[in-house]
Amino acid sequence: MNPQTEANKDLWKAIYNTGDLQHCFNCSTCISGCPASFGDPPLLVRNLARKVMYGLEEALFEDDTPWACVSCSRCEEMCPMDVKPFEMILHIRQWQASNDETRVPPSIVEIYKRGYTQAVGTNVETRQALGLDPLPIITNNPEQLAMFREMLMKTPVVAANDYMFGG
Amino acid sequence: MEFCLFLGCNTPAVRPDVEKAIRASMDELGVDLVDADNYVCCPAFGSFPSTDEDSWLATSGWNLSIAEGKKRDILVQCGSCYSSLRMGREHIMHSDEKRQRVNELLEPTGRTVCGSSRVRHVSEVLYKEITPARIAEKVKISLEGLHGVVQYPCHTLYPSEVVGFEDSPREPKGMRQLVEALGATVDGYSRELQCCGGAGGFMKSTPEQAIEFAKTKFDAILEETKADFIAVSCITCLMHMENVQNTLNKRVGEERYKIPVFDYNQLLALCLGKEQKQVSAICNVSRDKVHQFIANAKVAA
Amino acid sequence: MAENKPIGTVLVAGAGISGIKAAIELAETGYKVLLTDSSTQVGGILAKLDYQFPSDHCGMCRMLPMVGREYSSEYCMRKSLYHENIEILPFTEVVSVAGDAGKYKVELKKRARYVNSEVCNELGKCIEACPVETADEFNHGLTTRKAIYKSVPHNVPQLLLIDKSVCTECGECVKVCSTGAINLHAQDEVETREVHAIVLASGVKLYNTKEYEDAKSYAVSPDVVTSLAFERMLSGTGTYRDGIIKRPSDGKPAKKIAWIQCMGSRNKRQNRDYCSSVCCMFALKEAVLAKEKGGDDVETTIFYMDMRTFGKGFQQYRANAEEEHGVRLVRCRVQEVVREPDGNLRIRYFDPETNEFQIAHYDIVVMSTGQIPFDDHRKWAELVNGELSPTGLLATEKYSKVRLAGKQGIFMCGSLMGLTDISEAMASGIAAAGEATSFLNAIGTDKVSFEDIAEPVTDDRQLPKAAVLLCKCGEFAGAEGIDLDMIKTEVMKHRGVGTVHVVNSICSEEGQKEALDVLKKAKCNRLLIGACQPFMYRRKVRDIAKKAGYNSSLVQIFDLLGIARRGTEEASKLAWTRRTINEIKADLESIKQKPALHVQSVPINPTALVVGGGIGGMHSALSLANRGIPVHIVEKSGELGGFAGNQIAATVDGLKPMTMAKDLKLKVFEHNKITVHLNSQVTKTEGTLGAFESKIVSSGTDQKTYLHHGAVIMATGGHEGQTDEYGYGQSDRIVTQFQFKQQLESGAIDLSAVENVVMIQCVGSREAGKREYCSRICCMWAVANALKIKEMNPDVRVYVLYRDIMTYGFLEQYYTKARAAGVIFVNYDLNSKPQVEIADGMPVMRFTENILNTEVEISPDYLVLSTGVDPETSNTELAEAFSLPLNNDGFFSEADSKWRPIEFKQIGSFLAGVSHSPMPLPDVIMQAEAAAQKAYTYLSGGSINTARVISTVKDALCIRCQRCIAACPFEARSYNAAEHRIEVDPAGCQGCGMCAVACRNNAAEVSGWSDKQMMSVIDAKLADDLQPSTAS
Amino acid sequence: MAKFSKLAFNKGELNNQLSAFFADLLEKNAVDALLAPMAQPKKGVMQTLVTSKQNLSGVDPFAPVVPVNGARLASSLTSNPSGKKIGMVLRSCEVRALVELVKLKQANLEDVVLIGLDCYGRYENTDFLKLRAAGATTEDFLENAQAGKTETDGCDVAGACKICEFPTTDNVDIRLCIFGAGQGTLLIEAVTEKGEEALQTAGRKFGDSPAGRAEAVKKITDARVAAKNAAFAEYRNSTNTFDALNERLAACINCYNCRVACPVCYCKECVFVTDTFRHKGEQYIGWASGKALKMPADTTFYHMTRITHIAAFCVGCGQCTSACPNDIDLMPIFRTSAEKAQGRFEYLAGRSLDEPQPLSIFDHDELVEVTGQVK
Repeated sequence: MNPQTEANKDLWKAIYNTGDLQHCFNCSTCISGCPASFGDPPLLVRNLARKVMYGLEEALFEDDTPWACVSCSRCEEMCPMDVKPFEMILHIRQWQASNDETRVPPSIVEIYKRGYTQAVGTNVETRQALGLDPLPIITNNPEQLAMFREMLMKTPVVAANDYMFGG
Repeated sequence: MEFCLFLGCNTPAVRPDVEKAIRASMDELGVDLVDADNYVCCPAFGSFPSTDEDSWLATSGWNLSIAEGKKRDILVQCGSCYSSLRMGREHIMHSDEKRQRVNELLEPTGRTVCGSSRVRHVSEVLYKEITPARIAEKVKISLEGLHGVVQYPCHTLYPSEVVGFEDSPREPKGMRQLVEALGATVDGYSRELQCCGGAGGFMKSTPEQAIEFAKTKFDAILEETKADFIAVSCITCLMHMENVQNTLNKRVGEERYKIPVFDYNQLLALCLGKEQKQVSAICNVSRDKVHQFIANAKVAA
Repeated sequence: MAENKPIGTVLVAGAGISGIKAAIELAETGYKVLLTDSSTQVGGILAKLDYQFPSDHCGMCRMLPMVGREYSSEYCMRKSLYHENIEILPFTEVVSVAGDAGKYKVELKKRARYVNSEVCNELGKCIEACPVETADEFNHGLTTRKAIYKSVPHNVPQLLLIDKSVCTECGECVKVCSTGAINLHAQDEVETREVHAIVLASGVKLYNTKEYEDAKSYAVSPDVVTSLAFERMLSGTGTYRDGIIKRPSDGKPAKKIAWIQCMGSRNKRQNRDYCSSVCCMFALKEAVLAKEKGGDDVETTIFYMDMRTFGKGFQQYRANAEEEHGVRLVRCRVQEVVREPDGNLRIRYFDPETNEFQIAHYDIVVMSTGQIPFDDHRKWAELVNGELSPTGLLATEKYSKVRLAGKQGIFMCGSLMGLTDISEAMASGIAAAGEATSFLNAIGTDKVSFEDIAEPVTDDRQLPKAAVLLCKCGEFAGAEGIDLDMIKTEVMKHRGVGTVHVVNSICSEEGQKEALDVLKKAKCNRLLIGACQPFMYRRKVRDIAKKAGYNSSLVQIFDLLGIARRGTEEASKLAWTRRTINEIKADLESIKQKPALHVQSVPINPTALVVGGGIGGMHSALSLANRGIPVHIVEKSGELGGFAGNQIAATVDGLKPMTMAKDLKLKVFEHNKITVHLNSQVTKTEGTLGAFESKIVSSGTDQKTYLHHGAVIMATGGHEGQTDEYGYGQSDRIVTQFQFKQQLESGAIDLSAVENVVMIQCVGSREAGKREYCSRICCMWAVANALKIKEMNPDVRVYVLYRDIMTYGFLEQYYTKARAAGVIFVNYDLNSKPQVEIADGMPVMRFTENILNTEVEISPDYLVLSTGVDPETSNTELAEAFSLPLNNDGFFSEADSKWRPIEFKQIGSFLAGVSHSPMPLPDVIMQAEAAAQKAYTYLSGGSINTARVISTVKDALCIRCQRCIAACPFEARSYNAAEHRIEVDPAGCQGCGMCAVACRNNAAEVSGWSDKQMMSVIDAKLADDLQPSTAS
Repeated sequence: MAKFSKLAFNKGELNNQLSAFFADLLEKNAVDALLAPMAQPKKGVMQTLVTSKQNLSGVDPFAPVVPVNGARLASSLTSNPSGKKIGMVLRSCEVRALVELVKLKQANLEDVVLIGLDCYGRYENTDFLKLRAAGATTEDFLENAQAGKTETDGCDVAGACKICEFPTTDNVDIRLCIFGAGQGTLLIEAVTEKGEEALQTAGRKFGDSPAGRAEAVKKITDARVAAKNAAFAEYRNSTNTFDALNERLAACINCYNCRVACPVCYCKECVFVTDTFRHKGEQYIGWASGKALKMPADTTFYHMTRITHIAAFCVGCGQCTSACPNDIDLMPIFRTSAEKAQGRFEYLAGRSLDEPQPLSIFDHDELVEVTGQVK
């Protein structure tokens, strides 16, 4: 690897510009107890941070492991340098998604369409059987849903990939 | 005590009996709940938080604004919802810039957000506000004689500054004390604080390893405890810890992993004498033993 | 006014080793010391340690004064300390400090012990009687104690106290106490004392598992212990006396032990962005001991981030621990320790060797806990109303580690400066004492002059006739089961006894008067005094004897309660009495055979020679000269200031060496007590103790000067090391850290045209066959230069290739700062060194990025090499000329690497700064001050008294085999070839008796300990001629 | 680098051949003086110092007698060096004692060419004189000894020699070898460069190494070791308790002969002649109280003191036994205690010039297993 030719030294600014990342001294605390570090390939937060520091765009762009994170945030609790690794992971995902539409999670389309990742409110009978009243969900409130969608339209991910949300 | 109930996606859609349990027992405990009308997904970490900050915070803002409109704190059961809303609120409150941007986006919808409503997890309210002592008083049916283990939702522990409410985030006691308040014996075990592994992409991206990871936890429970049940306080933990057991059994070809998993609110509701058919109706790992125990206790009582 | 100058008095707050050292130094200089400690014991942390590296022995006693031992007790330091001029106040807090420079009023709160140590006879019946069991904090709760207890197992005297937090006030102890020493209703006492100066030596609080949340992820079992607790487990007086290391939880022998470093330290998230400096060596030492104590099958693993072996000899110790002892080091910070059902402790870590996760199980996990300094610093800042630095520590004067900023006459030392190892504690203690004496000197206080009762000349050849005084304080005599009357009659029968007399309470004024009268009348030439706890007032007794005309060496002090305390096979009044009589007779025999010994006084030429005119040398010289000591500075170059003083404009922590040097030069040249010899070198030194003659040769001229001096301070500095590695010399773009710094400052480098800079640390350092030591300052230089680059042009990419970043203590913050500025630190190890080639004049590099596990290629605009610090080449000739020892690395070898870091074994020779080892400027100055103080104590008396008890040579018996010379640990013996005889340096000899052991023919004899004497003693011990009839 | 030079001799010619060889050494200035056992004018064979070949007539190095352990002589010759190069013809026990004295700086080998002997043992002085008077010659002795027979006319070699496991002599420059040399030959071996140089100067030619020597040496050594082990078992019983010791030493009269004869009893002035042992009457009375005190007192104590002094250096030459006027066999006491003491320090007296003597250096960590102290 040749950082002169392969690295974008300002990558960290593009991805996670809070400056927290720079404090990392590669102590490995984040990875030694991470659930997703048991995965294959393992999620190695420490290495992600390192790639960002070097500015290894390509390697990072290809890297799927950020999406394996279980969001338990234990790394954040344990990190002695307050790098906030979980937030870093979210930022890497954002960077990937904003540069690669295939990374855009389908769930956001669901949310856009009906407000939820699940078909909330469709299980009427079950709910009745349990003695539950219908929920005041947005899906049943076209006016509010429209407003919600309009709002999202103004956000980068939706604006940039509007074709996904059409209809 | 009054809250704005935020149920998220999974609970009302997949496990409405948990919703029922919450409503029932909160009512019994004199907590007034109003629904967050027109709420949307929290948003889950895998959705907008993974694409861009605007959509993430706008969505959080949308939900928060509902509670703020009602001048109530938000009550949440789902761990991810709790953590996502807390983090969203954190960003909105601590960065003027972000707060402005969010309100800009909300403005056309006639909403505003300032962070005035706090985000509270149901187990926090039970533990800190209502307290195990009062729960113990209210309980009609005791689980005395049953052994249980507890599963702390990571999202209510880490990072402690943002989401924590335990006196000691590294040595949490809430769940244990809450279950003990129901009369059950809580067995500790070496992997008590190990994440269930259900959230995020771990399970999707590498199921083999995710299941192996969960297996270590269940094996520890089997070896180290006399657990008749597992009490969780997060919808993801609930669903995942049931599913994994079934998968594991298929693997080993015998019914070795069959510890019933309850959301704490379900146990609570049952002990408050609520109708099992309503508050503990759905499960993928049989709860009969525990239900039977409670039924017998009911008769005795 | 000169008459009634007050005696200079100093409060030393904290009786850890640095406090003790400061106290001893001050006391030796002749000032009074109040030595307080908030804990119940003296000795601080070190009281808990049996072993210290590199020797892995205790050696606390080595801090005792080497001359004038008469006045300080020669007890084991871990037992306790006695000195004429030191008033020890354990269990005492400083509650307020009022007044200002030179006249401080300190309020001291003596916390109640509920046991009056004056009266207590330590028999410990109360302890047996006490029904309350509680955890013993001295052994970190690994053992239990009673509510009434002896706080330190090995202290003498054993000061008992009651722990009111657990005491039930059942009164059992009061019932069994025969001396009425216990008062359950005793109150704390507050008293105000006036002192002229204050030395803060309280140490700092240590990180612990109780208070700190983040520790709980590790402290999940009783088998997870702190490094200090583990030290107690290893200790002979500690928890497992059988010497096997066991799991606290179940006593299972521990075969796998892990250490986790940086517990509480290097943690920005917890606002502890500092390194605790000592934990790495502590862990290495404990791992080595664990193997030696537990056997070779014990596995020891240390989980670390950087192994900070920056001190003298540290790196060699690490190498030895790894290679000789097989201690395993794993570079990984672990997230948690999990307790398995079988009690084993599971640790999951990422193994950089295999680049894979590993899970390991251990019997014991040791948390290398660090310091939590801020509370203590805040407390002191409030008490003395001193300023706090931005970091939250007591601010010190620029360049000084010990002088509090803007607080005249208040100093600090030891771990309050940040955790220190023993040698630094010693140096800082001495330095603080030095600053204090300079201050006391300046404000015109007086020194203690001992009531000098002339030593009576006893004719020891006339027939020995002994007077025996037995002390009786009604409380114990009868009750504690020795029959004084029987003793009296029996001892009276013993041959050579003149009189036996029972005195009431010899510890009291009246008692002493009575004793004096008796002795005057007695007309004896030997004296034995029997009392309880006699060592408490040894000197008093000696003075009475002197006044009555008895030579001190012919006075024997006998502990009447010793027998009962030690116990006998048969615990009866008769048995105790007979044993006592028997031992008294033995002691009588010993003094009967003893000659009268007299103290020799050796005159000292009160002039100092300082070799090396660097900042350290100049500081020492001024410190001495300001106290009236004439000083010669010999500097081989034509310019004072040395390397730092002439080359370094500024350091990263804001010091300006060149400016400082300029200022010092001025003072030095102006000072009428200092003579400077430039372009000069010492070629030969001759003469004897206290009167040296050094031959000075000045370059250019062939004229020779002869300097006469009583002491010498080696302050030769060092310089940046050389290298031929990494293409150095083949390209002007490959430079040393120092060259780079200069080019940066001079503007010779146009950073706007620079894209990449690579730095390589440890070039030719910490490597067998090369500089085997860590040069301590290179990491800071690299960090400083890196920060400078980033400051001048943030776009430059800086890569620092390191092995272990040695930013110990609060320097850690600069390391953090550098990373925050975007500097990339890449770890490498010796078996994969970076590769450098030169392509058309520019360096081209390959190195392993071991986190991502890939090869990195890069063509930096500059390759900067940290080539370490080399000792002055002239050290070799100087060592020759002064016959002082050098170590393998070419630095001077101090007398004892821990306890006597700034003096040589050769009395009157001292060392400071880089002549000792590479170190940053503030440490150089601290050592320079300490060396000056040592020299001052030694020179200011004008003469030194040798001890009475020193070894002698009987020429008639001596066969000149010279075995005694090899045996002498103090190099006090030498062979005089001219006269073909062995000689003893009376001031160097410490009377330890090693030579007497080595000598095959009793030619080496310690005065007052002749064989004849010993054999009569043995006779007396063996003979139990007490007729039963008399003993009925 | 061993090089061997043959020296053939006809019956009765051994000593003539040897004196010729020594003459060469002197004449060609390989050495300036020679110390060697020589027959004395009237009777007996004693170490004799000569500086010219004229005085070599009595040369008889293999004579089975050692009136004085030569180490003592070597010490007086070299502790204040003469500046002359001296050749010294010594046996194993003498050289081994000498090695210890050198370490104690009581002797100096710089200007010495050590010539060692193969040794079949020595007779007690009186026995030797008796045998000589009866006409026995050195060559007879060697012949019988080679055949394994040292006992003649009721006289046998000294007890110390029978159990001496060092029949050949090490730490020398030149060795005069008879073991495995075969009838009528003696081998002169150059052991060190110094020795080789001396021999060359003396004009000796070197041939090939002898075939049989190695096993010959082994055979005799093994026999001695076996004898030693057997003897030690018995010795220990008679020395390992105070009573046994007192008994063995009962006849001692404090004449201190053993001390004078002992080559490693190096003290300049013995502590037993200092006032340390000039007791007062009261002390004697004290000791006598309640028991019978044998006089002179301090006899056992004297020997024990000697043990503490020399146990680490004793080479087992047995001169103490030979010296005792009251036929106390002292050698066993010293041999056994020496073996223990030296074994404790993994030391062997006389083995090498380089090993430091026990207790001459102080190491914090020595005897860890005894003191139980942890490094």
